[in-house]
Amino acid sequence: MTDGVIEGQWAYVWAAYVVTWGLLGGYGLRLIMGAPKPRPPGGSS
Amino acid sequence: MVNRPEHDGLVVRGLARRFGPRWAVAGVDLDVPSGGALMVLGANGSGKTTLLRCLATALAPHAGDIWWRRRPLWADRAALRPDVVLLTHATRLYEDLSARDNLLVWARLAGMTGLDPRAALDRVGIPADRTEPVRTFSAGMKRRVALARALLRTPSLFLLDEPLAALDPPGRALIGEVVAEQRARGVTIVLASHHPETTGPWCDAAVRLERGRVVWSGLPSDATSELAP
Amino acid sequence: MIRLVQQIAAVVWKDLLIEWRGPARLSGLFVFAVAILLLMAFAAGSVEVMRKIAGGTLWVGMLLASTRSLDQSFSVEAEQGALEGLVLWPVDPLALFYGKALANALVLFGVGVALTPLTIAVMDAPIAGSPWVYLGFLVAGSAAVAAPGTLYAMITSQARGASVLLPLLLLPLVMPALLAASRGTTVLMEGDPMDQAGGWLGLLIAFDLVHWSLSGLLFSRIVENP
Amino acid sequence: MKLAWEHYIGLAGLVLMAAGNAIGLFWAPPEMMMGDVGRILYVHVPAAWICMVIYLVAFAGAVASLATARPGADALVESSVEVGVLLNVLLLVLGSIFAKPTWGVWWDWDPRLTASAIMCLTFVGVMVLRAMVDDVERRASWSAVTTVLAFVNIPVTYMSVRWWRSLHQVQSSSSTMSAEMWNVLWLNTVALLLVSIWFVARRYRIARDRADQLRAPPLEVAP
Repeated sequence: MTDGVIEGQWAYVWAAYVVTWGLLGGYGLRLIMGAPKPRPPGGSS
Repeated sequence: MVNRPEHDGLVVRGLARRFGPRWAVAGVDLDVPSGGALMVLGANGSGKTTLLRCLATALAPHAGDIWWRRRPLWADRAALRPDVVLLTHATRLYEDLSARDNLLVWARLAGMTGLDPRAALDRVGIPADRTEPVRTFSAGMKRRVALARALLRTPSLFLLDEPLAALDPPGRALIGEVVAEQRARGVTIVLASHHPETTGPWCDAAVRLERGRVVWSGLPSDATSELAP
Repeated sequence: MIRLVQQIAAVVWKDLLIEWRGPARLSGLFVFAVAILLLMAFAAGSVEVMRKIAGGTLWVGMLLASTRSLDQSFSVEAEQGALEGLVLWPVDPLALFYGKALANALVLFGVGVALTPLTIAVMDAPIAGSPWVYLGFLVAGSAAVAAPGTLYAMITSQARGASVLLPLLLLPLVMPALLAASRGTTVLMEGDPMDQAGGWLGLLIAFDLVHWSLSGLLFSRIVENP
Repeated sequence: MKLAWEHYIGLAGLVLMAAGNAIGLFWAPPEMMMGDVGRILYVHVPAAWICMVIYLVAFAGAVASLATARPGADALVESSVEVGVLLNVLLLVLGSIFAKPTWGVWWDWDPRLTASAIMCLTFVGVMVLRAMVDDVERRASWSAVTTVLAFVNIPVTYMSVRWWRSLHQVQSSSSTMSAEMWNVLWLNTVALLLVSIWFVARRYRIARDRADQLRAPPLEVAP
């Protein structure tokens, strides 16, 4: 399946994995820090 | 869980209600015999309004029990609500409707059809032919309309939260008449007030609230002299 | 049961009376929807595009108008604390919900009926299919917005930022109904060559059934402050 | 110091996810039709599945909250809605990244993609509502109601969008997978599930702490 390969398709694959780890890792770090501000902006309570 | 109520009036035991991090009513015991009238005194924020709203089943208690006629008030609220009427600061009127339309709307919601609002409005001194919306009325007039609406019902427990507020002297006299009339009919009354000298004579017992608790109870006549601010 | 129906009727009558007496409420809604209609017509440019988007425009106008009317429907209750008064009067919470939802649906239906000839004229999109099915779409579509709308308007009228919160909650929820209603009316305007209108109407009615039953239950569960 | 139970699950999830991702990136064979781009599926599909699982947890918590009014159920709603939205956002971003090389566009009106975007908006609405209400009891019952409706609406939304698309052209994204690929997919799904359990559990504890601060302490008996 090498001839149908889209040029630079690994870039998309890497982007997907980096986004996954970035998003999940970022959220995990906030939880570990213990004081996350996960609520969307517009109000505090 | 608690023992049965001792009498068939209003029995309150350990009543508590919180708002967020604060207990507005923090363990109140009350006994109002059937046909009696209780005056509740206390500064702003002492818990009078919350107490009355709990008695009216507007708020669920977070602790404690209330019985009315030996029935648990909150648990049986669907059946008991027609017997309880609360007159609040908020008029609960529809501001875009006239006084007459307001009475018609509320009467119909209570299942009364063919009511003539004229008599009810005459009773509180509002001309029945006024067609402008309640929005244009003064605060005192709105309260009179609210009183007229309360009088459409025949409750057995009548709760009045600062009934004198915004009323002129004839209006205050009217409240006195209404209370006397209701008492003559055997209606039990709980009345929150800032004016013990005026409302005291209408009642036969008084309590004073402070930070959600009863700090004093006695005769209304003693309240006037002892607790005037 | 009879008592429930009587109370529902009383609530509908009350809401419509307030809507009628209120200063320029209905006409305001209508003008609002008309403005959206005109904007979309300008944006469309050509007649072919207008015809294609006529159905969608009608429903976007209805939907945006509904967020205003639903908001008003509970701001009159909130203004002097009437909502609590109704619960204590006592009005059965179910009657309160179905009465208000019915009144809201009627108002919306009225806006839809008034908007129809204008849409046809402005967008040059006559209803080629059955006008009765079209009317069915107006009824079912108004009902689809009114049921969850009444529930959410009750909630947001007592929260901060009510006017932002209501569309934020309601619009994604009624997306399927909007899709079904606007696709259905659009194919009706095209004469329904592939016989799709019935399917879309079915979807809309299914949405109505789910939300009219569920919202009533949920409303009566939360209208009393626990 | 003794660690709370969820940390072991979270650690296991982290290890599994690192391993599963590495296998998906380097060892698994390229997908038959799409080639290496098919490797995105190893993070994309688990995100979709676990997102639905977490929303289901939110729904269960909301029903429990309405039925019992217990603070724990409300904290579960708060935590699982938030984690669900997190996975939902991840899902949408991954879907967009996947769409570009396969379909040539950043966004495609594929029924699943469209429905999950609408789903994300409804649950974000729940989060905003929570932020706007201070009273603990009201916040609990209102967010439970909106969560129930948001969840019930998912299949309705999906059906309507699918129908809408089927009347145009159907975009086929399904392709046959080898058994080897299924194994890698399952490994990554289990890993994400474990990580999400850790998220929800941690977030639940934070929600409980915050709610306790907003709720009055138990009343001492009057002297």
